[in-house]
Amino acid sequence: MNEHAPALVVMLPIIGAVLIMLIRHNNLNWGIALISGISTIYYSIILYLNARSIGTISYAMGGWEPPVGIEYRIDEFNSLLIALIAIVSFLILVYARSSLNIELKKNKISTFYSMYLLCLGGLIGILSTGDAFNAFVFLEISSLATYVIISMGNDRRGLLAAYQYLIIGTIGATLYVIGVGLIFIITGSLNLYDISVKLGDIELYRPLLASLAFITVGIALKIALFPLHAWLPNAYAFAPSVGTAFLASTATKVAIYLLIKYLYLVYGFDLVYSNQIFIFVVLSLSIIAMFGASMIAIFQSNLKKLFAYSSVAQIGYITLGIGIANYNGLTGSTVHIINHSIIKAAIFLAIGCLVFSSKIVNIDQLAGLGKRMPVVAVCITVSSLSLIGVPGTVGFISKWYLVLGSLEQGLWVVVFALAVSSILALIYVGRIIELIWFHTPVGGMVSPNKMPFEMIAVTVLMTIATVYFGIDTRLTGDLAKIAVENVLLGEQL
Amino acid sequence: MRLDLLLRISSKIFLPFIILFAFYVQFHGDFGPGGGFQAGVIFAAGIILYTIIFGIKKAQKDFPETIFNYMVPLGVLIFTVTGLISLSKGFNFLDYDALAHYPKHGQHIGIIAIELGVFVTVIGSMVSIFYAFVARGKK
Amino acid sequence: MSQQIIYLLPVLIPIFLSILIKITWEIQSLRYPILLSGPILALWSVYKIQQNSDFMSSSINIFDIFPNIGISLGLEPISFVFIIMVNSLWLVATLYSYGYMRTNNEKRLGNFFSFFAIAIGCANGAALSSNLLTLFIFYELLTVSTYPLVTHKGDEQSKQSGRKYLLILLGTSLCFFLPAMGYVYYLSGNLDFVSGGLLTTTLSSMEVNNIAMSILLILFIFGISKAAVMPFHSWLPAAMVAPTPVSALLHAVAVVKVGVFSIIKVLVYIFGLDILLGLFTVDFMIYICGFTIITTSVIAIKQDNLKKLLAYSTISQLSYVVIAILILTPSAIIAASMHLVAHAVSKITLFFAAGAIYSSTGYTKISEMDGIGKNLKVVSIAFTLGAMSLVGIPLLVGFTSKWYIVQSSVEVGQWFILLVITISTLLNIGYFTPIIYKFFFKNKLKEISFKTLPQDINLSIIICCVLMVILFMQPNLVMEVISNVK
Amino acid sequence: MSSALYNFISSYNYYVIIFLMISGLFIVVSRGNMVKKLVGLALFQTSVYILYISPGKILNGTAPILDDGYSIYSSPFPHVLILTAIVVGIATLALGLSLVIRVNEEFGTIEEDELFDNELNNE
Amino acid sequence: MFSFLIIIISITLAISLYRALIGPTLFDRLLAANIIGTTTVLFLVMYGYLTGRTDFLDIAIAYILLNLIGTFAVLKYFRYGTLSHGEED
Amino acid sequence: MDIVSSYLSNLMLIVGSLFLLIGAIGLIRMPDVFTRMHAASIMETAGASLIIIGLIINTGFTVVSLKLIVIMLAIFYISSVATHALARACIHDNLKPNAMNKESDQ
Amino acid sequence: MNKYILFLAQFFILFLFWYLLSGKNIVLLLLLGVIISMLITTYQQKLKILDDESLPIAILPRAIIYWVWLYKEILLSSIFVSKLILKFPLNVSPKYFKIKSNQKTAMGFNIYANSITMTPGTISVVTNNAEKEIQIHAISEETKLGLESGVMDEKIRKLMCDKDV
Amino acid sequence: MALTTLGIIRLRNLFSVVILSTIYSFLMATLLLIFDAVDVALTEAAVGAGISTVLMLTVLYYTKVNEEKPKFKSILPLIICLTIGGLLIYGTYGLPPFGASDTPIHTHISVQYLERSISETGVPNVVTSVLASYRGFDTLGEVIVVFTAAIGVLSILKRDKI
Ligand code: NA
Ligand code: NA
Repeated sequence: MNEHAPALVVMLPIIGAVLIMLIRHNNLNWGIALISGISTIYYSIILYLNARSIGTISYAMGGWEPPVGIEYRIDEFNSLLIALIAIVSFLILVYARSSLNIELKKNKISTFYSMYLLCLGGLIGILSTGDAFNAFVFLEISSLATYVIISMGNDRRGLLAAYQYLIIGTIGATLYVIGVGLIFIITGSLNLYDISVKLGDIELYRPLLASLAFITVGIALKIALFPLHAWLPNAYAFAPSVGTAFLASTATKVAIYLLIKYLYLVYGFDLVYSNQIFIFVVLSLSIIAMFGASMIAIFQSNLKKLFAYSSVAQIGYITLGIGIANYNGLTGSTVHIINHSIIKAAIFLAIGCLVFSSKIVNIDQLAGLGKRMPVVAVCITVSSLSLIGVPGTVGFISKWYLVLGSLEQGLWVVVFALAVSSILALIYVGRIIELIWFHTPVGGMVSPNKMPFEMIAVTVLMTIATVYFGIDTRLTGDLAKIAVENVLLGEQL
Repeated sequence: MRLDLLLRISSKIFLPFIILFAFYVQFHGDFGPGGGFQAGVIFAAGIILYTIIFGIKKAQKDFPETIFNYMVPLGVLIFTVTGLISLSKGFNFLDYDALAHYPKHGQHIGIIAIELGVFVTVIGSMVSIFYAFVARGKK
Repeated sequence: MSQQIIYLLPVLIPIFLSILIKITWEIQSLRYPILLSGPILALWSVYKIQQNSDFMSSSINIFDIFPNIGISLGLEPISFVFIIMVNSLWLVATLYSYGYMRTNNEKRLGNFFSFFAIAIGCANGAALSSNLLTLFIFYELLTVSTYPLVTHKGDEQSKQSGRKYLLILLGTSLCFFLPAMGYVYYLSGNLDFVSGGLLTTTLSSMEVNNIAMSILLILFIFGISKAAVMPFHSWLPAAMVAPTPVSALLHAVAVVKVGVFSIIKVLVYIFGLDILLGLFTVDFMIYICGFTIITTSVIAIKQDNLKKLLAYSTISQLSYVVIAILILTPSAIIAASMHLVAHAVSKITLFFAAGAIYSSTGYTKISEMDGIGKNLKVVSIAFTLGAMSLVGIPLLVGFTSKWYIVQSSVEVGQWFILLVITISTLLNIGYFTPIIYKFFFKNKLKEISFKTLPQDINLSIIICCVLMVILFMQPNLVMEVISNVK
Repeated sequence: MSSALYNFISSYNYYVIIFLMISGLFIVVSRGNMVKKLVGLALFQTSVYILYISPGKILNGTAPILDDGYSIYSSPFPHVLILTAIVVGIATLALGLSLVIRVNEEFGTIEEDELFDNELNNE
Repeated sequence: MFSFLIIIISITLAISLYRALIGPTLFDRLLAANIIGTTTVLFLVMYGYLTGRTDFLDIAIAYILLNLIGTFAVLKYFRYGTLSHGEED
Repeated sequence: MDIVSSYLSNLMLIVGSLFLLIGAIGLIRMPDVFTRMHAASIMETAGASLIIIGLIINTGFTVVSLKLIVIMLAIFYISSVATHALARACIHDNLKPNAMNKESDQ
Repeated sequence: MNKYILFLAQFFILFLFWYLLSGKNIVLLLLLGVIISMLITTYQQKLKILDDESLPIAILPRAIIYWVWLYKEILLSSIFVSKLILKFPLNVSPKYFKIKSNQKTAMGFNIYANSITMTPGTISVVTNNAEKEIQIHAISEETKLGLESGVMDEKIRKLMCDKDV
Repeated sequence: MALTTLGIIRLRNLFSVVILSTIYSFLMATLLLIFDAVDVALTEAAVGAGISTVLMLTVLYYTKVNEEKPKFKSILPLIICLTIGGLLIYGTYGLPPFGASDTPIHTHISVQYLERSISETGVPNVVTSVLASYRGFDTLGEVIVVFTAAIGVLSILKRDKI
């Protein structure tokens, strides 16, 4: 079955979701989800190894040859991300069971798992598809699942957040479709590879640029790039913790990948970056994101919201690398996609532990956490430090590549922007650390629930990962480099 | 009361034709406009009409909700299993050539199968959604 | 044992020790042996490394973080001096702080000592680092690991100070140090410490862009804000809220000295003296440092809080070292290293004394300390010796280093430095004399009961005084080693 | 006659699309009522349908159902895509409306101005 | 001939649409909606004849059925203010 | 015969479309909902049926014409039900037809 | 009415409809048509929504005659209303009145009301089966008189085979 | 249609909005028919006039029927929309005219579908064959979307056990 891994890796989570809804058994759903997760990981790793050894894999859905049928194109870059997402989401799944029992009503748990797997399948579909419209379909699958996940929390404001995201997400998807439509009118094809070949000799420059703009804006809405980020904080704040961890660590990353794919593989480096305005816009928006979102984060009192704004800022880092657009910058972006995924998973899982044990949602409730729940406190501390980019954590690695990239381009402004935004991050993280370790708990403490082993274990594992990959970058950094070299900059180098 | 009666009679007359039309659209998708999705929507519209006219209670008694709830994943399953069968025969996912000896024949079977899957899911979804909307009730 | 492990020992031993402390803290009888075993083992491991290597030729790559740069450790003369100094003083400080913390009933002793150990581990790592990245990483980790020590008391003021501490130290290093490091990598494709200077050796004279280099120098000196050069110095007085042993070890020895040490290493092994000679920013930085020295000394005169005074004094002394490096002659480098050691020993004595006074009387303000010399004889005498050493009175180590600095500045003809040193010496006298006068020649304001100090405090203070004298007698202990720098 | 009709449509082809798109989007962005927003969203999506399908039309072509009598067929490709898009649209609409019902239940209003002022901004 | 008819039908559509837009009461709009439904069906039939494809008739039937459902739903709604009303209620 | 039937069908189509048009005009000109309903009634019954009968004559008797008849009947029926229900709903909604006011004036 | 006849009739009508729609003589499709028509009819009976109201077979033959007459009426009154619409100074004087019907059966009454509505110029607004009373909105005096003459009522009574009272 | 849209913008009464949107759907379907998109027209009619209307009516049963006046002036939204419109006008400039037959859409892949449908799948309705076979995976995605929406709505709205 290994040669069918491209199809399986998308279909396994979805089959899992369908089975969960078909069986609807409260004890089996977690098991089914885990089995789907494990098998997805298995095939994603096989995919990655194949992509490494063979190069780009093209898989024709339905057996119809590519421009006619739908093609799945797996290269070293997206297979890497698929594996990452599969693994992270599996770990979160392991963690999910106890957390959900606390945070969700009993009868919604099956649905949650189902939605989770659907979202996962959708994201993997976006990553692996080589077809513009198929990407839209899977984008919508994952989005719809996301809306449901967000609306599931016990906080009634989750409904508003879900609605808000639904509106914005749909606008984004529609803009994306408009962009694809323009391309479709010009080229008559939807296969991304085919399009990129055909765009080479297109004289219709204006529709091309317009489609670029639409696709970029559409995806940017999904990414929550700074002026378009309004939905994200609420969505993250009011979703169930497991959902937040999953979304924060995967969803935006996939959208960013899609954007990168369009910029580098479809439109091509030359077209995109011959356009100075585009670079300027991307860079300045990224910088504004890094500053603005961090500034807002400093004044947040809701813990999840704070880290949500921090996510917006971190997304700024990733797009910054896209704007820097050289080898190191892109490596920085790619590495940060991976790293931020790990960091945010760790943080939100830790927050999930807090919610589980003592219903902590606000920052001031963190006071004296270091004494009450030392393990979780350490996890939050370490992963927050990683957000700042303290050396020895993954955050530093990304920052390093970004700094190098911008130095190569002579973008000193960007270098300083990076530095200053780190300071802003330092401010909000410092606040949290101080509260955790140096404050005494205020008022009567809720008697904490006993933490189940797997929750703690996964959280700790993620935290260790943030440190481990900050020290040993063979896995993340080198793979990212290879991906960038072989896939994105294939023609340029 | 009188309006109700009029609507009820009309619905009784039209309902079978709506359902029949849905099946027609389903099975003639190969030759004319239509296919699983359209058929499913029309079928669901028929059920919805029934609900509107005869009330949610009677509708849920006559067309039990559970059935539709189970139809939702079932259709997806039909679709997926069709794809997996081709996988198991060594063909690519959703390659219907695998389903029969002659590719063209296989394609035909495959198309019918997945149209059926679409049909089932769409009916299930639309009716489930409508039931959920209507049965929610005001607080 | 494999090479890598040996080189990692000075880092691993303290960290392991910190875990051990955490675990075994409840067992009273084991405390002292464990606490003291740390410094001793660390010194032993440094000795092992010294056995294994000849200076400056061997560095060991532990693992790569980025392609061909990673964590790599090695021992060269300056770091040898530095690491020996840190660990010996750690030993002394352990003695002292155990007594101090007991006397003052500080809570969470276990935490205190384990973070203390981690901080030392980071300092050792920074000392041994043989490329810029490693240095940077340990530098940052040192900041993070000392933060809990600064806020150890846990009251509002500590938190405020902790905030300032983190913000300035991490902020400057991310804002200036990191970009500067990136730029070095961008220029040379490498970050190793090379004798003669990385940039000097890799760039041909054509490629050297003076303006870029000048900016780079400023970035480094401001980025390494642990050296507390003037705009970024305010974290140091703020950090004085910490318990005195912390101030003593970290803010006289480990943290600030890592800063100065990093500057030395960057200037010597990254730039190389040749490149620096042509830069206009060197003069600029000299003026900044001179300004720092004078200003902080003036501020110190006004201080009433003894520890604050010592903190400002520290800032000015650190700038001595930086200014000495910026003379940019080999002899100046030796002088700088010498002063680094001298100031460490002297300042730790002063802090110990200040802490001892606090332990015994509860006084923190100078204005309260009239006439305590009659009761706290050992302490007061030690304070006097330390102060004299800093002022630069012969028979004490401070004289030696100041002498060498003056000598090398005269060699080059840097009259400005000479002027600064003269003025600041006068100012030093200005702020130490009144204190000593108060100690011995004034009458007590009110009668209070003096707590008797535990023996370990007295012992450690005496050891420090002895060290000051020994180093004056035998400056070659340091000079010999450092003169190996090529 | 018929060609006159075609010409009329032909010149306004994209402008109609653009107008619909803008007005749909305008409703979404400017109106506070949640139901109306969803209607606007639907309009916005619908305009995309024409964007795709109108270029697929060939003059004198006929629907892409193969038959003996015809030789020119309009392109079936956009039709397939738009079928999918419609399905996605109705799915989104259903989900959105269900959220609206719940929001109304929980908060007693479906005017965004009130909701967001009261709920999301004041923590 | 057919195209002439189609144009007439289009005009009719436009007029009904006008009524739907300005209709002072809801019921005017409803009436217009209903008319538009019917007219559209006629339009379809005509268009089918114009292009010579009979598939359009199927769609016309579909339109009729859907129009019926829509109208019924709205009417029922007006009658009871809800769609969930049954005999027992 | 052919000519006759084609003329007949054309006539019916034209008359039917005229009815449609007139109904539409009525839809605009009539003063209140009820009177507009009458106009609509013309469109839906006379107009639609004439057009469809015209088409049936045009094609002759085939499956298509049967379909057309079905369509016609459906339109008739639905139009009647809808109009009635609408009128009824109007009355329920306390929307008085103009006729009532006039009677009360007299 | 007999259950089985109803069943067969409904089945036949449905199948006819299917064949009408399909127009293809493919065995498989015809078979499908039979099965589906069967299913629908069966289910209809199960739900008890198959009865005289939904399928008035009995009156079918006479109904055709009635329809032809009704169609003629519709055309005539259409022309009348059209004139009314096109008159230049718009002069409508709508009437709103009640009318009594002589129908015996509920079905006849319904047909009557429907026929009134179907004819342009008159709309049955509110019907009352118990009182056999219909409130009617007429567009003008003439249409009102046309109704009050009671011709239509009579025709429907014939259609329903009501005996004269 | 454009007029309908304007009406929808202007009207405050949500009923009217729903009715107008139904009308809009019918007209849209007709337009699609003119563009030869038979299947799409059928779908749009079924969805727009059937399902959407009914669902919206149900929602209106729960909520208030009249919209309130927007508090803010609609200048910013207008700017956003005009920007996008401008971008579109910019983008559609120079696209092939309506009804042309030599555009990439027709010459590239559609031709293949039209030519191969009968011989490879035996289905005369090319839309069906493309939907079900050539781009069957998209359709699978579409079904999954419907599945997701249904499950989602159920989880959002159902009170008892699912
Ligand atoms: Na189809
Ligand atoms: Na009438």
